Amino acid sequence: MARRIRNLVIAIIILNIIWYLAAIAISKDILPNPFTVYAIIPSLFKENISLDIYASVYRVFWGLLSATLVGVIIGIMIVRLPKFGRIANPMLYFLYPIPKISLLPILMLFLGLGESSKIGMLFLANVFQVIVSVRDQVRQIPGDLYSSLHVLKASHWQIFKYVTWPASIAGTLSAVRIELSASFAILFMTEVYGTQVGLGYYIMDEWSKMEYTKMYAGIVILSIVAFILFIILELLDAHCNRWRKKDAPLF
Amino acid sequence: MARRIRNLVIAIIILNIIWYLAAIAISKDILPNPFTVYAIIPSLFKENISLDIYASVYRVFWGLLSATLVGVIIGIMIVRLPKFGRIANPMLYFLYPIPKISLLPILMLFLGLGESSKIGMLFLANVFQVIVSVRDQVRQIPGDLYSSLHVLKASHWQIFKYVTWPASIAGTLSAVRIELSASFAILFMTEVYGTQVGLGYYIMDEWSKMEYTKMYAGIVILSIVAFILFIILELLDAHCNRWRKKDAPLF
Amino acid sequence: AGCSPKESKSSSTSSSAQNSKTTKITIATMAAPDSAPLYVAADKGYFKKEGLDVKLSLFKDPNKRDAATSAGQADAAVVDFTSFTSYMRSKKPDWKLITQLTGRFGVAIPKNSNVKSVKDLKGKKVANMSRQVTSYYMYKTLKQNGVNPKDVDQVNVPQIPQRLEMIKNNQAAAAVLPQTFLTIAKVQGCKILTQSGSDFQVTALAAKGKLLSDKDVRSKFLKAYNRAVNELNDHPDVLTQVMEKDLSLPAPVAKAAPKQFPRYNKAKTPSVKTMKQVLKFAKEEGFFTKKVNPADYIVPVD
Amino acid sequence: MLTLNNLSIKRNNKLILKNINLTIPNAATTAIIGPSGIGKTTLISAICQLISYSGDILWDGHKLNLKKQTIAWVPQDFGLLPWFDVHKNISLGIKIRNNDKLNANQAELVEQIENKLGISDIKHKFPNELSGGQKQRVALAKAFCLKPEILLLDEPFSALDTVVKQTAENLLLEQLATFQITTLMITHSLEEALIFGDQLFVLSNKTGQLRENPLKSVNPKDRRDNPEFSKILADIQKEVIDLWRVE
Amino acid sequence: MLTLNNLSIKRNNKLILKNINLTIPNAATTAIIGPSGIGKTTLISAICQLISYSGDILWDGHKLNLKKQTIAWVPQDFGLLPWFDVHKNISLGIKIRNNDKLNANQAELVEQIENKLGISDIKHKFPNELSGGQKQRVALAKAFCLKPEILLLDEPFSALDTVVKQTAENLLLEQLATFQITTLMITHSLEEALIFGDQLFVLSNKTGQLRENPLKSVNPKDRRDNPEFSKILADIQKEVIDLWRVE
Ligand SMILES: Nc1ncnc2c1ncn2[C@@H]1O[C@H](COP(=O)(O)OP(=O)(O)OP(=O)(O)O)[C@@H](O)[C@H]1O
Ligand SMILES: Nc1ncnc2c1ncn2[C@@H]1O[C@H](COP(=O)(O)OP(=O)(O)OP(=O)(O)O)[C@@H](O)[C@H]1O
Ligand SMILES: [Mg+2]
Ligand SMILES: [Mg+2]
Repeated sequence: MARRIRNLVIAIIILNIIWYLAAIAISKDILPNPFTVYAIIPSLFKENISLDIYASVYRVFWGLLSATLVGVIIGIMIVRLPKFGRIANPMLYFLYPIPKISLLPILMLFLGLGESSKIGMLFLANVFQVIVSVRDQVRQIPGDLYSSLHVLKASHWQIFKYVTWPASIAGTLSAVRIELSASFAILFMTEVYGTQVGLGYYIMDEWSKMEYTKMYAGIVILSIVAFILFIILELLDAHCNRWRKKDAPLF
Repeated sequence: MARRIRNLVIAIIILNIIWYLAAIAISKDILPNPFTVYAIIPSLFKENISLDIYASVYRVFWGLLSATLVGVIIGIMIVRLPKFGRIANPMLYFLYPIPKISLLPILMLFLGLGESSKIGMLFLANVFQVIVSVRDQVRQIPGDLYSSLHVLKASHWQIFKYVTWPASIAGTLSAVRIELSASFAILFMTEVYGTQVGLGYYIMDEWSKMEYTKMYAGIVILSIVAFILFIILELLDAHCNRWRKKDAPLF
Repeated sequence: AGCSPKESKSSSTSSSAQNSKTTKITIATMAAPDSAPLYVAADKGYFKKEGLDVKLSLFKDPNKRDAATSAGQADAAVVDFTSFTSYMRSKKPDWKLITQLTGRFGVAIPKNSNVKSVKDLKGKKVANMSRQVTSYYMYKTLKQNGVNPKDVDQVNVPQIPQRLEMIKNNQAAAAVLPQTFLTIAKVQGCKILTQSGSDFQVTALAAKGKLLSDKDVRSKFLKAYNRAVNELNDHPDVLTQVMEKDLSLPAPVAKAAPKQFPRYNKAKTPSVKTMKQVLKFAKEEGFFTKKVNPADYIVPVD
Repeated sequence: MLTLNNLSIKRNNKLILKNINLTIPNAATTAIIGPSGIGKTTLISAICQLISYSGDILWDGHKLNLKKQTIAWVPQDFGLLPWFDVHKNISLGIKIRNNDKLNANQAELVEQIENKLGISDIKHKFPNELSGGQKQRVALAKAFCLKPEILLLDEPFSALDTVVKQTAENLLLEQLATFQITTLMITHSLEEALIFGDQLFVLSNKTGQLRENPLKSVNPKDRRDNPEFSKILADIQKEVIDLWRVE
Repeated sequence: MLTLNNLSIKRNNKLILKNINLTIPNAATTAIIGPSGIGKTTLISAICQLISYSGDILWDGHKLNLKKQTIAWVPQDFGLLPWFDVHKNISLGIKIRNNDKLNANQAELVEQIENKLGISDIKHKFPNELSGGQKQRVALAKAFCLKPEILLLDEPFSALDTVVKQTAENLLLEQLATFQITTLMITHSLEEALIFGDQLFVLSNKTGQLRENPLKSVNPKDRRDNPEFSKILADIQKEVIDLWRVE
């Protein structure tokens, strides 16, 4: 534990040194130095940035949860039900690259401008990626692991519960980690309309005002929020994968 | 082969039926029916959309290639060099969620408005995701697989070549697949400045002209281009993972 | 990367005369009629004749334009007074407005709307984009009609086509749009509630560096600009062409443009008075509260 | 009664086994011996319906139905699920056949068998923390707990030391004596084959021959001490060596 | 000469082996026997420097250095890399010690050993297409090709049938006779232990005792036919059974 905190501190110091040096080298508004940025953060909390944090985390949570649920189910089905998979795979490959942002008009038509269209966009933007990730992960499960269940004629549900799920949980969590960060990027597309709260809105707003110091303050807060969510995912991962002897340190 | 083509045809038919029904149900400009869209595609080629395809594929190729190279190396280093990993992991978790689009001013400062800043943005937006994917994949490699090389005191390079790389190639290709699609989404952020060619530009441009039929024609072309790239990746995957008995059908 | 894609679809660059005496200027333009004279001047070689090497870079999104200007990638930019407040945040005025441009704005409403006048917008939902020219336009129009802007529910929808979609689908009672889209709105069966006249000019060209400090360069530049304005005013078909090819605006818009923009204004000092009003608006809205003297940010055209 | 009729099996388009005919009487044990790579494991995989085959696999004259007949299978590589600890791995079989539940009797049975096989103090370890022999015992425990109708053992004692092997062998004999289990046992040890097998199925050159065990009438427990044991063992050893060497 | 001095090994904070002292003379073979789960594989892992330990592992008085001494190791689970075919797996060891190259002599050696172990016609198969015994033979081939100074064998013949086992045993004996190989061999078969071991290291209760092989002076090939063989085997069997049963 102590070592972890030490590593974390070292990492933060290194990051700040790099940032500081870059800021000095560039010496333009577009990259303020870290101390100016940190100095401004308390004032953001007075301006109620906690509301923005809440709004964004709320949207990301529901968008990601729905995308993960649907993505995991379809991803597993593609591999485990080969007949379904053979048709679903090419469909997936056609639908996956469609730029989801261009579906915004349709999404707004059905879901309006409020929370639901934002969560809907997060869902749309993430669900295919989760499907592909989970599918790729489940494809890697060695067939032998299923044998002992086949012999006992386990049901589809039992096979899922005892083999597919535990074998792919690490990959699923990896997919969620990746989506988590992508989701924050998507906030920048969805929090620019119909809302005035959210970290994405805040950062874009300060950007368009060219208030770079505040913009970076917003980014720092976003990073910290995401960092906390990552740590939660890591702990979940460590718990679910106790059986694996991990070489890789969390930090 | 024949079966694959049959499955592909079925998938395309299903997709078109869904699209057609949705278009009828909505019956608005924002979702034209597939046949109007297909009818217009030949005219796009007269308007030289092949140039747009070339430009976008070019950008995605270099952006993805550089992100994959750097991402794979760092991702593997984090796991295989635990001292490095312990510091790099928390740094990664802070840097990863930073919305890369907000670094656009800095990117433009160094790389200008042309191709390099576009490729640079694709690199920035993908590299962290590749790192995380590859890291997660390499973490899952059972430690036992390394033992026989440790006993022979294989060099770091040999361990990479004979174990880490073959064991993580499937995961790396999965990451590339996911990035490939994400990259097309990023084109929508980068092809809106300093260029008038590219599929992202084309689709956004038609959107802003409210030429929805042309916009969807652009999306169809994008999907087909991406589909071809996906198939290439699948073939590569199938080749690299011959040793694995695959249950999952390509299609 | 020897085979990087070539921008061969349309030439947004005036063929650069690589003469050492030429002054290089990069201008960030927006896909709006305001930028048309710049393209004419570039296409017809007016800038070149003045010894200026002008490169025009088209932006579809004001944020990207601002990123480019902050990064020092542009010496001039097509802006509006409202968004120019962002350029006024730096300590000393490095960006100044050197000439007014020509643009028009209006409010569109659905075909069967029961909104008959601006007053009727009270309590209704209006699709607009905050802190852009359209939001100031709406503010001013509402005030002129005796409506408190706070009484109108303005929702932020940055994508202009999306605003139009919203009134078409009855998701909003009205949409505030720049002129090009007013034409589309009409083509698509919507009605125009109100529209700005030639007295409402809030777009301008912001400049820094040589274009700003070197009076000689500036007057050459404006001379080329004025020639282009003449050309546009004399040849309506040139406007149609520029609209469609360079600014990538929809064909119906381009066709209707000569009627909507019968006269482009020659280079003209941006109005300090209007700027003051915009600053007041910005203060009320709370997005720009710094005390500044507008005159410090405007260079007279002489 | 398990009957293999004209069973032929291909793997990767290569014919491994050809026209196998074999009848395994109820509640009896058939030992399968054969050179490495001949297709013993393949034969068992076919019975488990894990690979495709031509010909018939019948149980009492009907096509073998895994839903109705409980098969317990101890694979050569133990087949443990790495994410479950020893205890969960052992009880998994019962749970699957019993709607994911484990009743009190079954729980006790699991405990008992764990005790007998000396794995009760590694109950909470994961498979990758076990020694080779421990894994094998876990696999055996899993099979014994199931009280199967058909028991398929693929070299079940190969990783055990003399003492533990004796215990495990005795436990198996006990199970076989108590319950009506139709057993197929692959082994490389001719000694084991003679002790457990009521009959011997000798595989060579893609096909197999059935032999009676000359010691069939002797109680398995007493076979090793039978005065004729060494001679019979030596005979059969010589025979198979000649048979297999030709290939 | 390989010397283990006061070797103690913990796994998961549990002491597995305590104060092991053992000297393995050059070019001789030590057979290790012990009950399942006692720590035989753990001991070998420590020599391979794969797990941490306290105490010393010395080669000719210096700390064992894997860079200088070539160790060939046949793990209990064969340790093949699944993405390389049999041939590549076998030559991998040589390549690693030889800058990723395989010269003509070495290539021939690989072929020879493949032939002798009967795996030349599965050369291009991947490990997951092999039978258990085939995998074990591939692992043995890999070790033999390396011409190591130290050879560590973890139950190397457990998955082989009578005939193949004889071939493999003979090949091992040949190797041991031709080259100066210091060998540690874990086995559950006391017979094998007596045939290969110049000395026997009997593990029980976390520690070990060294015995001379009474047949040491007899040529290994002739030991099995030695008139005293059965008696010695029976004696040692009784002894270890008593020793291990107590635990
Ligand atoms: N998954 C597979 N794919 C293709 N061929 C296989 C596969 N598994 C085994 N084989 C081949 O089938 C043949 C029979 O293998 P099998 O595992 O049945 O042998 P076995 O009799 O059990 O041998 P052993 O005693 O060595 O375990 C072998 O030649 C082997 O190479
Ligand atoms: N990776 C591991 N982590 C924790 N404990 C382990 C691990 N591997 C083995 N053990 C434990 O260490 C002890 C010794 O195991 P080891 O594999 O050395 O036994 P062994 O003597 O080789 O037995 P066998 O003859 O069954 O292979 C066992 O009790 C085992 O449970
Ligand atoms: Mg087998
Ligand atoms: Mg062991």
